Amino acid sequence: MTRRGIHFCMGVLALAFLNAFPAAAFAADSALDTGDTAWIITATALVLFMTMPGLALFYGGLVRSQHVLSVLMHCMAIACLASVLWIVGVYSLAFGEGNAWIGDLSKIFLSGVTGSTQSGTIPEGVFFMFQMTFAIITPGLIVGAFVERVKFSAVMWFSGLWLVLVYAPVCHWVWGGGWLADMGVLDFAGGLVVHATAGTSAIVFAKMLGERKGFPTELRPPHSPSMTMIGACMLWVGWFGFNGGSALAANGQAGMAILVTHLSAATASLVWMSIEWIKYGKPSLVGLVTGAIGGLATITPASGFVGPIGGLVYGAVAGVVCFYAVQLVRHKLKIDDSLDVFAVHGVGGILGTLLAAFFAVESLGGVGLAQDVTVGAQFSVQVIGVISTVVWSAVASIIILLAIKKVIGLRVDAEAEQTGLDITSHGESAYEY
Amino acid sequence: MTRRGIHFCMGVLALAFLNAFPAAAFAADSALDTGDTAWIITATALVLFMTMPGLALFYGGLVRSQHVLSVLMHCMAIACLASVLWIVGVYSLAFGEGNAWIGDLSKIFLSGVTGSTQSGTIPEGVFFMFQMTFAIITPGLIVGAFVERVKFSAVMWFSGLWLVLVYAPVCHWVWGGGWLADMGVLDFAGGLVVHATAGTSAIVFAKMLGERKGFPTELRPPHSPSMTMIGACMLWVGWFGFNGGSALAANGQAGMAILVTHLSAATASLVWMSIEWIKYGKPSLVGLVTGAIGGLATITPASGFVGPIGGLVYGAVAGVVCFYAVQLVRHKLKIDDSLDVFAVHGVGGILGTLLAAFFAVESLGGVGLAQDVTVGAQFSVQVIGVISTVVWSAVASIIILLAIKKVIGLRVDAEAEQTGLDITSHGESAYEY
Amino acid sequence: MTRRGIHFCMGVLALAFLNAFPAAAFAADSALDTGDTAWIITATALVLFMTMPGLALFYGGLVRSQHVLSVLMHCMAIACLASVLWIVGVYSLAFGEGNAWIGDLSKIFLSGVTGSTQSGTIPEGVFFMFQMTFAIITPGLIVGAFVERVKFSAVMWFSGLWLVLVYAPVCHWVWGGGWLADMGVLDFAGGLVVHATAGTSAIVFAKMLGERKGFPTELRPPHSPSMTMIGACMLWVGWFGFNGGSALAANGQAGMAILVTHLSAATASLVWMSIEWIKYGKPSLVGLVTGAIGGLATITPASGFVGPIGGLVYGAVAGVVCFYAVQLVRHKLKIDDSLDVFAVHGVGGILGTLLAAFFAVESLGGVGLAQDVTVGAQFSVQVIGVISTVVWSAVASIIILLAIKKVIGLRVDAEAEQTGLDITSHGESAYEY
Amino acid sequence: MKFISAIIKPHKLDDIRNALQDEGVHGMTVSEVKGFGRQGGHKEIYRGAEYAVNYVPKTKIEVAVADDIADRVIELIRDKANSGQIGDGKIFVFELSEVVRIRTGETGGEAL
Amino acid sequence: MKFISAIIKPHKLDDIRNALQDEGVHGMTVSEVKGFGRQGGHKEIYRGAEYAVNYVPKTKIEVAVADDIADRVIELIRDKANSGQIGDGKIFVFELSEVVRIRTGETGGEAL
Amino acid sequence: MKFISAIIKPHKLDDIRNALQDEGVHGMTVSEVKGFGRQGGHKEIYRGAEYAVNYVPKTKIEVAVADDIADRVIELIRDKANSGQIGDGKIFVFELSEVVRIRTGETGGEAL
Ligand SMILES: Nc1ncnc2c1ncn2[C@@H]1O[C@H](COP(=O)(O)OP(=O)(O)O)[C@@H](O)[C@H]1O
Ligand SMILES: Nc1ncnc2c1ncn2[C@@H]1O[C@H](COP(=O)(O)OP(=O)(O)O)[C@@H](O)[C@H]1O
Ligand SMILES: Nc1ncnc2c1ncn2[C@@H]1O[C@H](COP(=O)(O)OP(=O)(O)O)[C@@H](O)[C@H]1O
Repeated sequence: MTRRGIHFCMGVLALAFLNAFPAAAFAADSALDTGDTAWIITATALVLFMTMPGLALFYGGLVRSQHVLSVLMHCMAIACLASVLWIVGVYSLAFGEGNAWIGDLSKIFLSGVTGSTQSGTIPEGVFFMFQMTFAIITPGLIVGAFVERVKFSAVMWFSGLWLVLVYAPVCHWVWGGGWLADMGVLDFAGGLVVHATAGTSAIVFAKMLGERKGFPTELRPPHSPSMTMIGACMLWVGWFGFNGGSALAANGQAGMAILVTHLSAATASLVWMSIEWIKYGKPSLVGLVTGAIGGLATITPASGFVGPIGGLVYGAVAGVVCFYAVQLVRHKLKIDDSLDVFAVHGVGGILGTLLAAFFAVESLGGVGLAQDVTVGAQFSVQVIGVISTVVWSAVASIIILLAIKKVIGLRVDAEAEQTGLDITSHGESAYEY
Repeated sequence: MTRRGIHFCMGVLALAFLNAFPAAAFAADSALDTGDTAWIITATALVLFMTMPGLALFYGGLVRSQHVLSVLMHCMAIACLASVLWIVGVYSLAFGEGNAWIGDLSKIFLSGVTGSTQSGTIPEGVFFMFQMTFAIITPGLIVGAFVERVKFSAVMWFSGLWLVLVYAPVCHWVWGGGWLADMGVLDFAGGLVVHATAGTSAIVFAKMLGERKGFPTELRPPHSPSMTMIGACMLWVGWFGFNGGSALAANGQAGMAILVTHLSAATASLVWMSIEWIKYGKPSLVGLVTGAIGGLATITPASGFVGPIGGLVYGAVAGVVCFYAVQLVRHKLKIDDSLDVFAVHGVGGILGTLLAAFFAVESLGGVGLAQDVTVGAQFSVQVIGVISTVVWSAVASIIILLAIKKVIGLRVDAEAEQTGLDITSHGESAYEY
Repeated sequence: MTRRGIHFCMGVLALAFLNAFPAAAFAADSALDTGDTAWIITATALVLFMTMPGLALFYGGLVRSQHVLSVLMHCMAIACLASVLWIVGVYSLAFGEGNAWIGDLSKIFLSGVTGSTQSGTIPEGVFFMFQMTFAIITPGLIVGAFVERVKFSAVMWFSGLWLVLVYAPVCHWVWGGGWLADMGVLDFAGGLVVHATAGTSAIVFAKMLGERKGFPTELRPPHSPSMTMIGACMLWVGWFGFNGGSALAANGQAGMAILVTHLSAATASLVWMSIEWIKYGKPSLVGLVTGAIGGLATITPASGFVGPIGGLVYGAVAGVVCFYAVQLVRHKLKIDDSLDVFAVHGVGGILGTLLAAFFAVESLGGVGLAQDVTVGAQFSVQVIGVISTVVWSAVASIIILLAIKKVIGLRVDAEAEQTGLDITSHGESAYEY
Repeated sequence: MKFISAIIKPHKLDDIRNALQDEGVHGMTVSEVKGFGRQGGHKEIYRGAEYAVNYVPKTKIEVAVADDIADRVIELIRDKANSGQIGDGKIFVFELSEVVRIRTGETGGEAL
Repeated sequence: MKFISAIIKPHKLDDIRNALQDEGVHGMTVSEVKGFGRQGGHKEIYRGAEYAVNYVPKTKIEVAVADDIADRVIELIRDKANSGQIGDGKIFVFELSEVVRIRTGETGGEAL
Repeated sequence: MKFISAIIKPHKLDDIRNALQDEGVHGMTVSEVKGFGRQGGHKEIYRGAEYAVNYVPKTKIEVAVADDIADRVIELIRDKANSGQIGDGKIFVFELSEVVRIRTGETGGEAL
């Protein structure tokens, strides 16, 4: 039985909704359920599709045409690297027994796991793959911070080290039976583990890398909003696997997670669109889909705990807060977090994690908090979760980046930035018409 | 138990094929089936993917390059709006108990539904989501009628009102236990509810909106047939969820529905391609995929009832009929239903609904009609279904459109039409290379 | 019970891993399993998506812009044709009882199959559809050999005849209970049936068709690496259905198949990327995704038999071997197999089939060979499988191509080749901006 | 001979082409250009940030004509392209030293 | 100095470039244009409806040369671009008043 | 009047436009072209095979100016476009016979 299973037993199943769901059960001796297995394999495919090509296209459409291939390359290469590292040891560090802070090395190279090893009602191989897709997309999200000027080798080194030093421990704390799990932090599908870590590291990276030439007044518009829209749709639909799959079963919790996820995305889209319509007179496609991603990131930590009304409220709040967060980072902090990773993912994930303490309560349509836990107590736990995740992510990222800067450098030269990373780093160009 | 369940019990399960399938059963007290749940969640993702980005790309590739983002925007914004309206009340109007004509308000905001509420063997939340994806794509289909010249605000108002005044009632009549369900009309996955309603309203909209400048002789060719092809493939594969998911279970009926759906699409594609090859000497990609969509729309109402041979025949008929329907609307009726929504979806859906009376019989490989129902009797019911759906859709659409025209207007001015809706309505342009 | 079932019972389940998996059982009297059915329907959708639009885009991005639509058209039209032929008779020839060499005609037009006919734990209609998607993609793979110069009518005739004369028999030999199955050849998901057949026929086709003007020194670069990348991602994720679905159940074997598939792809991508980085100083996106496809093709025959370490090794070997195979075909053999079908799919499939004899053994993390079968014996069987498949594919392809060349010709004229097949064969152009 | 190069608004192209054809001018070469001029570009706003698109998409028409009809052609273009609004464009006229029709090798007036 | 601007069929570009290079002309600027001329466009048929594509994709070559080799260059282009079929294109020749090589500031013949 | 056509490196465009504007030149037409010159193209390597991309993407600036400021404008462009490296481009200068502002019908110097 994985530590995640234990975490779930202690932190989640102990909650009042124990009654509400058929024992989706993580007991090592429960039989394999083909329905659950079918769903989690499908969810795995959906989440992988979120990065490859979803996220890649979402980001690729937002940059200038001479950099688009480099963005696709970043996402793909990170996905490959993360996959290999995951089996080599990161999975073991995240989900191996270990202690409150980090897993152990008992599962490196998946040792001891065969086709018949189970994790709950599904094969452990499937659990491994599902979790792997999270470890793939999380460093992928950070790409949005450093596009159009970063060195490819720096991307690879950063992503690898980051997975070991940031992703593995935080994932262990929250989902692997670590100290935050013990405290009962609520993070259903990755508000902390995925969005807060990636968002924080993104803004740190952007700051240390420096801004693109022309930022913020002389930028070129996104070169292909339709590419961005295609990517956004893949992210949206893939998120059903992300949040719905986190139930690790094909049951009512999975269904409700998908429902609130979709409602939050739809509502946030309409809200962002409306703000643009009112402020600028023209609602844009890029705006609408940015709202959607904000809504999706925000509901993520709460998606297994809140009800339909919660989904609508989450979306509305996400739409407004992320919109203004973008302005804040760009115009007040003047940091060139180029594709707004922190403002959308970081802020969304943190916001959603904090709100979960409220919207999980039954009176607001949620599944209820654990017995004897008050909203205030839960909120404190959520705050602790957010602070520890943000601080750890920031500090570790700074250390990694300083090291890389010293050894190989972070940034290409000005001419390469102007000519485009596609030709200069990868020897290709995107539009040979 | 939802009315749709009742409908199925009365209208479908009562049919002779009751014996043919393992009791996939809609009884409220049957246990949750993880396999069925896994499949319907997956089907939901597939059908959502049909609209976002499938349909959007299919349509987007067919317009001129200065309008493509507006088409994507229409599809996305309608999807978001429909999602919110669905939970606010349209689901309740469609599937709430109510009377023969319309549902009630018992399920607004999904009141009373939690993660443990079931509908048949799946969570009601999943049933809600699956049906929602149909309510998303149906108004989305109408977009093809008004591209390149419509006001964005008019699109939003129309879609919202249309969902309440057209989709909700017709859906209730056919699937929500309404009067057509009581008569035993056969519409497995939306020949009436989806394609006939959308097709009819589309041609009405096109007529009232007026034609694009240059129609029909001076039009520009589709700006990106590859974008259209990508969209068509997503629609095709997504249709497995659409028709196969309508079995609401992972069983033989779902499998057979997918099989005939695919065969109809493949055959219609080849037929359309052959007609072009013979008539013009060059078979086109846009033609082939248009044939595919025609074949898919046509088989939809019959997909749970006919056998493999039925699938082939449906495809062949759809290919020929939709091809000539396009010519008819464009050159005889001279209506600028720009992307042929009526000729492909409307005609296909109607045709498929009518043919179902014949191809559902066992001697033609179908599952058989309900006991004691003759082909003639069934055909009469189908005709009644078609007429009532078409008339209702047309009348309600005219009323909605007259109201919108009066209050905010339907159409942008000539210069905006020429410059492109992308810049003028949304402040973006699609190809910033 | 299909012959494939029998094959599995005899050739696979009889292997030592019988114990390792819960009896996923192909007994005709086992009950329908909704979880297995859900997964195989999903896998069917995934594999169809691999061709439409995955493979089409992968190939489409690699050609010049005036030929891209023709490539998409080839893939779509072949998919439609293969679907219709599959039901007309190819399925029956492949999976019908028959003899050791070929099936029979007992299942033409799926006669006798209804919604309630089962194949193992899933409906036979679903098994039929799943296998159909393999029959669709296999001739689709060959498209890469003849792009930019082939006659469309020749493509259609070739594909149709090839399905009957090459695919049906080889599929029967290996999966339909034929002589290779009797010998116990290991080919889990199509190293022989799919990749070796397609790769061999591709290089034969390329040779007989002749090279493109300018080959090999004056070629234009791929016109859209991003299109290629999107296609590659769809292939990659779809391959989960391809290899995972070949377990015909949602179980531990399916899960492990997906795991090793993904690891092989990720590793091969990194290896190919590294070779380019070292050799040319610039790692390219097209290179990375080509490596991925090589890794996927190579693991295919072994995906149900090897363990995690096997997946990593397969990927590493595939990356190196396919890279040099590309050079070999292009620069040594000087054959214009334009998109490297043989070097990537053919070589990969053959390589993976041969290696399976080693990596299936338990000491290397595999599920073990059949009782009393030594590695040497198994390797001999694998070699026989490869040789017979390659020879048969080559000979039959030559005969088909000679016939077509005689009757309608294989190639368009030089001006059409220059102007582009899009306009000259299909009357369309891809980029009407 | 004169070589007339006009920068116009894209949607005027069809009208001008028709008018020239009626006038007996049978050849013309067209390209897409970006114009900077009195008519400023527009602002695009993405995620709340302004992006300045300084240029305006324009179409360049090039047509070589005999001296005698040059004025008439210029007049025609001016007439059809004129909407009275900023950004209507400019017409540039050059002396053309020689022209050759590739197919036939004809030169001068015959080649037009 | 002469400035030669030729409208040709796109697939002739490579031949012409090679020929010019052999002749010692080392610079050339190329752009994609749409040609309207005797060679009409084509019809595309989508879903049974005809769409008139009036123009033909053409390539424009621009090359500045010294007076003495101008005729030779024109001849070369004519020769390589000629397929004897309608739509082969035209060559336009202009007087060039001045030319400056940006890198060095050289002007006139030296700048070519 | 003079008509100045300059082939430059794409990323120099903004600087030049700003400089011209400061100088009081308010109109300019820009297009994307492919340059063949001393600066060779680059090689792209796909799947281990070399593809020769012979051309270099360049930007063409066209600006019509009165005779008196022509030299100043040429100087400015040269100055801003110059990086001292091969491929910096060329400036071509033509006599302009006439210019018409479409909107107003003004001709000659007033139309610039
Ligand atoms: N001096 C010039 N040289 C080259 N092109 C010019 C010049 N002035 C204007 N143009 C072109 O003409 C277009 C229209 O000019 P603009 O100043 O916007 O309008 P108007 O001529 O009506 O005042 C510009 O976008 C530019 O492409
Ligand atoms: N008077 C002209 N001015 C500018 N371009 C022209 C002119 N006449 C022809 N062209 C260009 O030359 C191309 C070829 O001309 P066309 O009449 O089709 O063939 P041909 O010269 O062989 O008769 C046209 O597509 C057009 O781009
Ligand atoms: N004779 C010419 N005619 C037309 N364009 C030219 C000519 N010579 C150079 N060019 C253009 O100028 C660009 C720069 O020229 P190049 O020879 O590369 O650099 P440099 O001028 O610094 O020696 C070329 O890419 C081409 O577009």
